[in-house]
Amino acid sequence: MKKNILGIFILLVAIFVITAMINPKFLNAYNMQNLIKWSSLYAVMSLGVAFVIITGGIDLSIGSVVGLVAVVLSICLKLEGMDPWSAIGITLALSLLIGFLHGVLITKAKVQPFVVTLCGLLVYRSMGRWLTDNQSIGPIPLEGDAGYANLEQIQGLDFVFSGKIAIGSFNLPTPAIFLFVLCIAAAIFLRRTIWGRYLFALGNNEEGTRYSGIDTDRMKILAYVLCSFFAGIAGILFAFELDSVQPAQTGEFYELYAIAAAVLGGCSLRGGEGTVLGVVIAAAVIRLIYNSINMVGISTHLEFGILGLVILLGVIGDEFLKKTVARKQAAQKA
Amino acid sequence: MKKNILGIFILLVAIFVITAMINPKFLNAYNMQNLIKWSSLYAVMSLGVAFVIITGGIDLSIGSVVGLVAVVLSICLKLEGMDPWSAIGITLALSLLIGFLHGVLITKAKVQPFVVTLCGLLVYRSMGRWLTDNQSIGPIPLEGDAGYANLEQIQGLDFVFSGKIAIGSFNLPTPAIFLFVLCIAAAIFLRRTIWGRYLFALGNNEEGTRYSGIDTDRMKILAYVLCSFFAGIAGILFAFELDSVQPAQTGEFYELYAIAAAVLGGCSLRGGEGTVLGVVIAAAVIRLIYNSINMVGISTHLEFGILGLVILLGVIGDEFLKKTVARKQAAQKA
Amino acid sequence: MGAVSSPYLEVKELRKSFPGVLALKGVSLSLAEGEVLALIGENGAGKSTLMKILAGVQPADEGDFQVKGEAVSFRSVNDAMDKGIALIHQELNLCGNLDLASNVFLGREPTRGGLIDEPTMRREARKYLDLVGLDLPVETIAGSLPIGKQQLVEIAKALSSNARVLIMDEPTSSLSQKETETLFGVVKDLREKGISVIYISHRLGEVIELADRVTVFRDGENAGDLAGDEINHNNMVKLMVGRDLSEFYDRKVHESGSIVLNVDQVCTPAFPASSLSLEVKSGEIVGIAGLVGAGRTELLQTIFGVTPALAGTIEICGELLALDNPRTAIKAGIALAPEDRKQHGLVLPMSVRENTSLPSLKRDANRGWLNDAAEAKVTNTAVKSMKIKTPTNEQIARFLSGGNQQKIVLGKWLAMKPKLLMLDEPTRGIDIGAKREIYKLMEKLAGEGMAILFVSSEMEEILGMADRAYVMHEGTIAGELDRDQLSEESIMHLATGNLVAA
Amino acid sequence: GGDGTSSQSDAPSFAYVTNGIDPFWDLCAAGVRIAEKEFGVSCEVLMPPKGVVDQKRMMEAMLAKGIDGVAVSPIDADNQTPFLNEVCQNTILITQDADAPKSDRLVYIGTNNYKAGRALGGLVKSAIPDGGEVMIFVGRLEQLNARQRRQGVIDELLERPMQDLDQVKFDSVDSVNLSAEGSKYVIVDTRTDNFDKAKAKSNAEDAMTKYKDLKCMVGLFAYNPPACIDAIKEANKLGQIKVCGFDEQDALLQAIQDGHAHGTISQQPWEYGYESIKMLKSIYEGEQPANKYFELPFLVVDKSNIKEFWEKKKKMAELGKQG
Ligand SMILES: Nc1ncnc2c1ncn2[C@@H]1O[C@H](COP(=O)(O)OP(=O)(O)OP(=O)(O)O)[C@@H](O)[C@H]1O
Ligand SMILES: Nc1ncnc2c1ncn2[C@@H]1O[C@H](COP(=O)(O)OP(=O)(O)OP(=O)(O)O)[C@@H](O)[C@H]1O
Ligand SMILES: [Mg+2]
Ligand SMILES: [Mg+2]
Repeated sequence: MKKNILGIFILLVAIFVITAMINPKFLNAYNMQNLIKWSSLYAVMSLGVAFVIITGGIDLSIGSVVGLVAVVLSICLKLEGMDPWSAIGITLALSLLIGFLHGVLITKAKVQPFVVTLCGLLVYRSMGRWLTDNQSIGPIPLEGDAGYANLEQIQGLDFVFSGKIAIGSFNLPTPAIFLFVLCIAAAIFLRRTIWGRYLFALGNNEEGTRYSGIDTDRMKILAYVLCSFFAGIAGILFAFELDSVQPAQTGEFYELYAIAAAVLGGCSLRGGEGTVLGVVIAAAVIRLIYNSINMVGISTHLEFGILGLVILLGVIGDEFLKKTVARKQAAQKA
Repeated sequence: MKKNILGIFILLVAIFVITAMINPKFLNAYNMQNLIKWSSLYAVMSLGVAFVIITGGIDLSIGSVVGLVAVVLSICLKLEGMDPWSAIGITLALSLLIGFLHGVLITKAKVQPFVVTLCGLLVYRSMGRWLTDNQSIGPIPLEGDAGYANLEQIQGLDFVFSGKIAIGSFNLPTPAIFLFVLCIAAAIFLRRTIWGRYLFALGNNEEGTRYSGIDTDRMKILAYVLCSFFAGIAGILFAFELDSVQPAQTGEFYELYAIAAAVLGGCSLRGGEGTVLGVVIAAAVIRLIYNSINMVGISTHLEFGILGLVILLGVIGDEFLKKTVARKQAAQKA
Repeated sequence: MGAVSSPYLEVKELRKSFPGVLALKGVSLSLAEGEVLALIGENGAGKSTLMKILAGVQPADEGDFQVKGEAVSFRSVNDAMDKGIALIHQELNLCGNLDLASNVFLGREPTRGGLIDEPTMRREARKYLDLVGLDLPVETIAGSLPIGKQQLVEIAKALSSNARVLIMDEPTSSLSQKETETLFGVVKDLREKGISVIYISHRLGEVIELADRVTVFRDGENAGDLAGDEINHNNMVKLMVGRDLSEFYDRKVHESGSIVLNVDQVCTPAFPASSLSLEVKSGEIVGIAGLVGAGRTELLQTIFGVTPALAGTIEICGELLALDNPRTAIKAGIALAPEDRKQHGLVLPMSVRENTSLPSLKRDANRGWLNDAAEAKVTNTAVKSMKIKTPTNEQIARFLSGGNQQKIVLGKWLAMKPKLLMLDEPTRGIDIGAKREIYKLMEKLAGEGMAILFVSSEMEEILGMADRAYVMHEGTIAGELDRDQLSEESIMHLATGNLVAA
Repeated sequence: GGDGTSSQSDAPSFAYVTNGIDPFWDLCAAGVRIAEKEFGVSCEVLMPPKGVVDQKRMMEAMLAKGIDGVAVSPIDADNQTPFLNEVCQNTILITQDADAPKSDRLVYIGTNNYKAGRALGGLVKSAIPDGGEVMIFVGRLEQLNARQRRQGVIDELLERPMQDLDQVKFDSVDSVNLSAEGSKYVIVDTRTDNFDKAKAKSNAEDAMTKYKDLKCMVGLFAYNPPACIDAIKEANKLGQIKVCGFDEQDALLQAIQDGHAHGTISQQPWEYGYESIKMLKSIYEGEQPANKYFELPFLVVDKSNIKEFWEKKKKMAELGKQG
């Protein structure tokens, strides 16, 4: 397991050092804050999809869930003038419901995860557009909005979800705190509770796990619920971070980032493998690549390409590293 | 196998009849021609990805391959003034090369298909943008372009790939002929040659197939090559059909349409299952849905949502149909 | 013993059908406390199906099911566990990514404060692993163990559930002699403690040694019961197949010819440090004996090109071959009926026809076009000569019994007319009737001059079939035994690493 | 919804086809709705989600329905010309927002984006009269209007002469640190985000890291200025770095009102919708447009007129909602 993290960690450090050498401004506090912030936002989603990937499933709907959650939150807060905490509650409940629906369709109606969540991708995107008539909308009410009465409270929320906390001269973005808490929770859940154990078990051998008296269907549903829930939290974080939600665009393609980060971070799409730390580091690597491209001044046309190559080489390199280590161990034994 | 096609066929007829009842203009020849044309274009891609899905793999790069092929074709024809048939040859060779690369990475470097082709999705998109500086481009040269000298020949190509052939009062779009030929070829390949048999066998049990002395790696590479090749043909067809290529947009999301059609048409993502006819009908269903939405006058914000729901219900219904038939057969035997 | 007390567990007239198959046509079975009941029957008789019902894995269609006189119907494995019933499955069901302790306690992890109590779990797991004689650390990842050791983990897992009824579905099919003996000790121990055991096996010797009573199934129905002195080889066979099967190993002495296979100083990846050499002549049946994990499968796979050799040479009929994948091996005239029939031998979701013709498709094809006539001929020949019991050639292989599946594997290779046929545990999990047919076939092929190399963990089989045998121990050939040197003692001697041949 | 064909079969039915999905187009739809009522016609508003393909298929569907006229914003005018001509043969075709000058379309209704860009440049000048570093943010530069706007800004800041809309010469997309003698301004870079708002914001953040002396951010697409404002606010540089923008997202209008942004150029999208339908109706009734180009005026919005402008926009947004 530690070999996994080693590979991706080396990659992180390498890109970091190279960028810093090319453009020293990369290292200044403001840029680091931004890097931490964006990494945290994307890492939350990646962490969520890791649960699903560990069970051997996949979730393509994450981006659309992020978009829909951000839309619903904005409608509740801005247009409906709902009590802010209830609004948060409703949006999270929505994300839980979506995850539950995925899980039920996958386990009970026996539709493949790829298909269920692909349809989810289409449907939630459509819902978001339809609910807002495709108007951009933000969570923070302006004068004249029903939610304006709650402005102070909502600004409080805004600080909670997208503020910065000064630690000496360094301003720590609050999403990092969310990520930290979710990380710890996810790590404990996966490594120290029976449910986490069951997720790994069923990802490796579903039948065998079922024969051990474990309700594998329920565990799978749990994984999808957690995934959507994390996407929901990410949706709220994005809404407050961007202060503006474009129903047709917000979150588009994010599922690919999330899955890429999970895979690069050591989750196997065959199921049964994955670590929280690896996924978080991988999410940071992806954001770092974007930041580096801007800092170094490479044409944005090449962004995607560089990202794709790094992921591919990262995965191949990781495989290679693992094999070499295994071969060395075998040689030592023999 | 026939049950599979039955379900999707019923769906096709149902949507067809309902739309025709709501808006009789739906049935007019012009609309039918368009429907056939678009269905053919998308079906070519879906057919391609079916080869890969039958082996138990997946190809997420199709859309980007379509985009890149269209870009390269346009550059060769319009800007480079290349001999038109060589240009076609180069673009097809490019698509073959891409498929070969995927296959090799998957079989030799042992990277999962999802990862390889996800990286492909990013890289080819990026290449297309970079080659054109992200400017729109079309295959047909305008005055002042180097390719203008070949204009007549290129217009001939344009007719071949996106013309219409009058059959009585009906104008049959040429892509339909391409589809027809490819369909027959694919069906014969899958059902009447040993390689087709090998694809199904390895999709069901790769190890077992290898133990029977079949070069499964080579067969897998073949599947990816065919998939990219079909995507390449689709790219040419799209370039001539639209006369315009947006490097950042052309082909975006097409992999999802293609995969959705393959799945709706009875391919199992677990591998080893699939029919040419089912896939083609499913591709037509998806285009039909889009056409119906426009003909009936439903808000375009709902397009995605309706598509998602139909795919989901289609797949569930198909599963249900298959189960019912199996149960009835069992009851008859018992 | 439990003669007077009412049965602990009783089923009557139980029925179960699968799509297209009526697996149980109304079977009955009873089990007393502290009783070891053996359940035997041919492949597909419905033994595993009934056991899965008893363990709550799948529901019955209809019928009575009582535990301690109380009617029950299990909806999940947990329901069965609550009633003290645990099943060791015929197929392995460990999670390859978890360690041994986690596997033993999967679904029943001890917790403290909501979290898994690892120290307690490891301590407890140690106890049960010791019980089945597995002295590996509890932190070992299950997937890295050979099948036999995994089977022991499964048994430890079932024991740890403190069940009142323990069902073992062919537990010894991948165990070595020594491990089997340990298991017998465990079963006898359980009986002492008043725990009931249902024991399913195709090895009648084991049944005779262990069973208090025997229930026989045939085609999803009860074929009869045997108790005490009635339990002997002949009675059981009569009930199972409905007739006598005398002369089990119908051996003749073979004329051996030229050398077909010559393996010289070959190193396999599993044991890179040791090399082995052996040879097989035409018309000869050569056995490879050894304990589980001795590297026999690995050796056959290396000869077949699945896992290429690290060093050494392999010659077929005097021709030096670079065997780096099965294709070259097949071209050279080698065939392998692999140990893992479902994973490596067959494409389960495909038909009998498609499976049988898979290796010969290319040979018979005309520039890549399928040759229907040739394919049909290959299939028909195989079905007829192998006596494959299938409704049609289009039947899906998955729905056939183990014996018939094995016959398909043999049939597809015979169509290739190999010079060397390698069989890895050719009769594992196969009923007595089919077993006998496979032995006959081996005889016939050897008689026709084919070279046959087979691996078996069943002592009887080696003794009964081999003209000559190699015994392997930890990746090396510990010794070679001629026909007249073959005995249970001599084999065990070599297999346990005692290099002094008896 | 534009289910007009069945209910009022004798009234002419038109289609208003956009170049994508964007709130801008819903504001245009408001104008369409007003015109629908005023002129007694029905009109479907179609937003192709994924570029040229969807635009083509939607227009084909409209032709199949027997539509009486189409107003379209072509995505790739030059290359789409053959298809647009095909449409012309079957129905009335006008272009709006973006033109297809080589096609047979009857008229083009649009803003002069180059002029609008120059006006935006003017806003920048008034925002930072002492000159300094300016950076441009935009979704995509493959669109002609985006390039024209960008060029307008650059030309205005570098005191270059006015160019003709048809023959604008463009500076390379990748050019950095554009400056000119006699100008106090440097256009340090242009960054694109492919319509990803998160990317737009992080682009703005990265700009502040990279260019310490940045004085003004110019956002060319609707969501760009709000993204810039957000980033500036969080870097505690409100007021230090000015923002000038395009279009009329609420967040930008709020910022103008609060003094956090300097101003914006509005194309008054509702005018697009309204004028397009008005034009289609008059052509349908046999009138010939006087000129091939109908130039729509744009509006410079800053602190002085923000209140009334925002009121109007709110009204239009309400109207533009799809049934
Ligand atoms: N899930 C299933 N679906 C369809 N048929 C099944 C299924 N499970 C078992 N069968 C069929 O039911 C019959 C009984 O099978 P079962 O596994 O109980 O036999 P068995 O007596 O355990 O044989 P063996 O000795 O080979 O293990 C067989 O014909 C088998 O093919
Ligand atoms: N590909 C491999 N890589 C590493 N070790 C392996 C590999 N295949 C097998 N082994 C190990 O090599 C040893 C020999 O295994 P093998 O399966 O050949 O034994 P066997 O005598 O055939 O036993 P069995 O009766 O279980 O088949 C085992 O310890 C096994 O775990
Ligand atoms: Mg069984
Ligand atoms: Mg073996």
